[in-house]
Amino acid sequence: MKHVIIGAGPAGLNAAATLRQVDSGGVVTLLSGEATPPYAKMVLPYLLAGLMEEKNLYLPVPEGVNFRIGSKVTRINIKRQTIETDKGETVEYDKLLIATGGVPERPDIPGSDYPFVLTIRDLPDVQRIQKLVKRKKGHAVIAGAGPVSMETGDALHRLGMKITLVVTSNRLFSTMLDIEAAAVVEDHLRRQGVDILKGEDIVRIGSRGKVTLKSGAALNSNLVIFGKGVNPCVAFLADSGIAIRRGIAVNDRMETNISGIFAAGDAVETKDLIVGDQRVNALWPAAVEQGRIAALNMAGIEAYYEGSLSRNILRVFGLSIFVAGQGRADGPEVKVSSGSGFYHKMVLDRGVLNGFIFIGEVRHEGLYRDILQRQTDVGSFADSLLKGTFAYPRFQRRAMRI
Amino acid sequence: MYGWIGRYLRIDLGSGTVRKEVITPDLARKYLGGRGLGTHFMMTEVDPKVDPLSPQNKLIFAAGPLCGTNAPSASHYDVISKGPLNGTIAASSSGGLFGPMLKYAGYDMIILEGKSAKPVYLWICDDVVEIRDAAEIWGKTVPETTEAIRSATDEEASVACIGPAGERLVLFANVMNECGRAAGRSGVGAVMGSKNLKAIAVRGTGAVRVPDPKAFREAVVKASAKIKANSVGGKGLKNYGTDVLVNILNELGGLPTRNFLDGYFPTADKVGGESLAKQLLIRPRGCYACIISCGRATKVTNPKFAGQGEGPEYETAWAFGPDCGIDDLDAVTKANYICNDYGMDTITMGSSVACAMNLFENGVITTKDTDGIALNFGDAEAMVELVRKTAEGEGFGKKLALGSYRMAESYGHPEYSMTCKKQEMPAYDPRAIQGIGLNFATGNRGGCHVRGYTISPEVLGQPVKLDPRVTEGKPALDITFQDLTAALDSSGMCLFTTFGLGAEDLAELLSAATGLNITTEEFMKIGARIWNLERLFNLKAGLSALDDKLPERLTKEPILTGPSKGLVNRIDEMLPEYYKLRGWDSAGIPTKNTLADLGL
Amino acid sequence: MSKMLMIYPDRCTGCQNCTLACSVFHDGEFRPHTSRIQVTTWESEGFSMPTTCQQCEDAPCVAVCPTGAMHDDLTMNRVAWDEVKCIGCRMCTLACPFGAVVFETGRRRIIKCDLCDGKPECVTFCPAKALDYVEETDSARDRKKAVAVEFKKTFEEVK
Amino acid sequence: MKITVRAFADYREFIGKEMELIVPEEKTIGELLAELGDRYPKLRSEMFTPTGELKDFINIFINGRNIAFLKDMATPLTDGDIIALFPPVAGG
Repeated sequence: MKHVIIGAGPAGLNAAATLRQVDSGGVVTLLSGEATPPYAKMVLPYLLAGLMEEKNLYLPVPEGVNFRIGSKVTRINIKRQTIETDKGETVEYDKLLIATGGVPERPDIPGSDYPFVLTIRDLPDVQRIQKLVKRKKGHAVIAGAGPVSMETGDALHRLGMKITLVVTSNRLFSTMLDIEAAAVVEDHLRRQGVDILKGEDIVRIGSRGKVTLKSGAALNSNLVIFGKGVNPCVAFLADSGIAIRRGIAVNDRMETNISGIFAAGDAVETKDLIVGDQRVNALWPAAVEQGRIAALNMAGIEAYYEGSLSRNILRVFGLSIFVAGQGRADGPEVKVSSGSGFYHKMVLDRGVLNGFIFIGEVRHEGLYRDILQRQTDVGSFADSLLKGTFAYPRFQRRAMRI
Repeated sequence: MYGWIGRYLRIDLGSGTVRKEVITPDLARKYLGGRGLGTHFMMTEVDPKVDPLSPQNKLIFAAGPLCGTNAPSASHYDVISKGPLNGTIAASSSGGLFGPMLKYAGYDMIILEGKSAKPVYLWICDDVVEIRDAAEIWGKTVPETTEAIRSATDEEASVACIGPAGERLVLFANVMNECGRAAGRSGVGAVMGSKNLKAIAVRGTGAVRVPDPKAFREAVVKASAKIKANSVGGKGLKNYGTDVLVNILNELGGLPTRNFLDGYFPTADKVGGESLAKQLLIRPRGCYACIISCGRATKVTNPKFAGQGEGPEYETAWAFGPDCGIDDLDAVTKANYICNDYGMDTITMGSSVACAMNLFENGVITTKDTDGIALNFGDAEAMVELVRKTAEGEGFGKKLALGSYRMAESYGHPEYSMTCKKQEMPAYDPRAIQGIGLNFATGNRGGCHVRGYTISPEVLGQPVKLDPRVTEGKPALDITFQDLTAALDSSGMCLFTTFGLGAEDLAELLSAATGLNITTEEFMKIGARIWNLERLFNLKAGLSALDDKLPERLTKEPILTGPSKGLVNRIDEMLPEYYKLRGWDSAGIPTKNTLADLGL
Repeated sequence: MSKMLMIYPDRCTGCQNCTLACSVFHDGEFRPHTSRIQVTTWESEGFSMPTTCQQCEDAPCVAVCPTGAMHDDLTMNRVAWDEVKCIGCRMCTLACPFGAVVFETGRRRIIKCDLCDGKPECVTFCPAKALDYVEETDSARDRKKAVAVEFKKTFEEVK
Repeated sequence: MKITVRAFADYREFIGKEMELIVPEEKTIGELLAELGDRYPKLRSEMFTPTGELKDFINIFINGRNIAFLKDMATPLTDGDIIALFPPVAGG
């Protein structure tokens, strides 16, 4: 059996490893469009911040996998069951996994192609920023306030840059936080000296770094980062016959509409466990699990993906943010506990968690995630949960309903 | 500082102000912590003549330098105040999580002053100290309070609280922590109640540090091995609890029976540790850092006395059992549960019931006084009912809430009260065991066994066997035990470790924890300093040598039956020598030289 | 043969000597808050439950680690954590349903049982033999499963 | 003569709670314990060292008196004596 995997991110790597475990007779080919050994994109802001060394960045390719770097796939021929790369290679497959991930959005505005205007997409981006920062610290303007841009902002702040955040919505982390939670974060950031401009957008960037905003206001910058979301990397699939909605559409076995072709990771849309709709939950742990499920099915072992839980855990400017599910919602039932530097909110429906937001220190995050994912009735101990330190033995006892 | 945190909280409940103050290294070394340090602050800040239940009295919670480390069974803290039961300096020790938690939160001690206008509780979480409204939990039992506060603060918090008994100023109310651990004697819970303070909840995420963790580990391993090699660390206490003592005291003829009318109880075995282990024990429990596990998780299924909880330990089993002429273990355990839930001292409670039974049988009181209940020795149901009435503040229970001395005195017969300095003596008959009698009489908080546990050599043969019937040498023995215990209480260790450890071992542990070179001599001198300081407090409070005595029953009425039949206590043979060895004059007042030598 | 940490909650007296020994061994100070083993106590039932990392096979914390800092250490039958490779992203804490992997924000590190490199201090200092470090046999694994049953029984018997 | 032997704590597991023995006159407590040890080897090993010395912290009472204050193992028994055997116990 010839297994081909496009993309050496978490989904692709984990699929390759799984295939080596369960189909030792098969041939596994892993193609990466990048020029380096595999690494985890999510660590790039940490690399930038100096919290890890580049030599520790790279991930091992599973033993026995045929790994090709710098092989960007340009086309899939589903009739012949082959793929073609930009190097002119043609690779045959019996089973194919598309795990090409996402690409950050870069708006098409005047000046967005200057060398000091960047997105955080891959290692070269970070290396470019590192060079810029080395020469001059100065001022970084960051457009968008999602997790990656905030972590990048944190990293640049650690490196000594002045940070201004420009967000189009009325709050930071608009996809994760409600107004109250965002206010706690904003308050914290302001006290760290971060400027936050809400309801704003960058409309033009000058060659010497002048950033003009929608309101007409202007800022001088040494570095501009766009972090306005990530789009599935699926352009090369046009005309392939593979169905794409927001992302690649897959069934619960991670198979696309074309038999034998699977997809996993940030490029696919899957069922959201809480809302129930199909969406792209571009999350590292989800990609890992999807890659595994896809690989099992590629090897002929039936496995099903229940869906993904939107969740995020990050620490920006020294503040921990932990969200999952529909934490932004204001009903049906909401429990909030807040105070100086912390904000705990849980959204419940008839005793079952729909989501939560925890800002500040929490413990046992995995237990919280698990309780939400399993849709356990927490009605009798919701107040204890709200403290953010509920421990497994106490949960185990409560879950017995005794 | 190592061992110590070096910081304490001073909280004025009247104004609601919280201050964080520093403990100087000199003061820490002089009094260690716990009982010693607390007594120092009582002596310097409080008029010993103060009404114990007035806002001018202070209430101090203090842990020792070993508290929070893994020195074996080092979890004790003391509650120090002027005790309302008898007006002496009170220092009640308790194990469990509270002391260590206080230190992890960053404090060696809390000094509580004044009186809150309304019921409150304290929530201490590291640097955050809040005085919170307790209107919702006022009136709740100890387990209810503990759960409610944990639910409002942190599931892992340690809660030291009073039950309804403390709120009602029962003069022997406890401070309870972790539901089943008690700072039990002298009524420190009533002082807490008088301040409108329902509870102190603590959660700490900080650390207790020692100078050399590897060296400290060695000292701990060595001390633990000594304890384990000794009787206390063997199977006895873990399997049977302290209640294992019922039979040994009874076989000796030193088990006070029916309010000390006798010293032998033929059916004692029914309430002994062996029966407890067989009938009610679920599993042994240990305080924080404990390697002994004398705690008892028990359950009574007998519907008449059903319940589940902690205990009974030996003195409790004795007080509700033989002292009341009762051999029903279920009833004894039930009475213990009520005391735990409402926060009352089991020794004083049981002894007060015994005293009431004695008064009733001798016709001093009648059913008119007792709400219609016939109080005969041996009546288990009546005993449990009186405990309940005291806990609930009902009828005759209000009399019992004063303790046996004031109750008996109110009927014109204080001599029925088996107390020293108005505090009830525990479960060892001084007629059969001479040394413990001297200890009861000279105890700085009145009748008490944990101020100098001479039972160890006199009955248990540890570290050496000493004849309990002999008075010779006992004054010196008492002084050694009293001083050792004072220093031990102040260091944060459990008294039971002394079955395996001597002063030299304790001094070694203290030195390893603090980085100071505390010699055995210094350790014992600290104990003597604390003992004399307590004595000074009591003298200034108005007590005198006249209070260093035993009830007449023990010196004049011999034990009636059993192996010690015919014996009385001969305290007169011991007391003058005790004063002399203490460096006190014949009026029991420490001489100038003595005080100067101790740095007082 | 490799060894495993066994927990017998029924023997546990709730004394927390394990948490003390753990914290001082790893951090050089008595800070039970950062102990790798935690003990939960229910006083009214007189029951205590030590919990720590189960050293899972196919551990979710290992699967999600983006740097390989959390990894299988087959020589010691444990899930090991490499401080040098860790970036503090907390994917592992979010993956563990037992909450046995804790991120300490102050020191940016993961707190997780490492079996003290083969000589667990918690076992050494447990006075009740509620913790044991034993050869991993089928019967040992079965006993480990029986713990959950025991736990359930304890609370069902109450009231 | 009739001698009653009572056992406490762990010792009950070895010899039961109480037994009555009929023994010849002129017997010491040491001799009696040696005979008991023959019958109950577990009791012997708990009470005595291999060389026959009484282990530390064990208390033997005859009619409420610790034999340490009588004539130790040489203490003679008399008719009706009650012997109580306590393993090392402590507490309070």
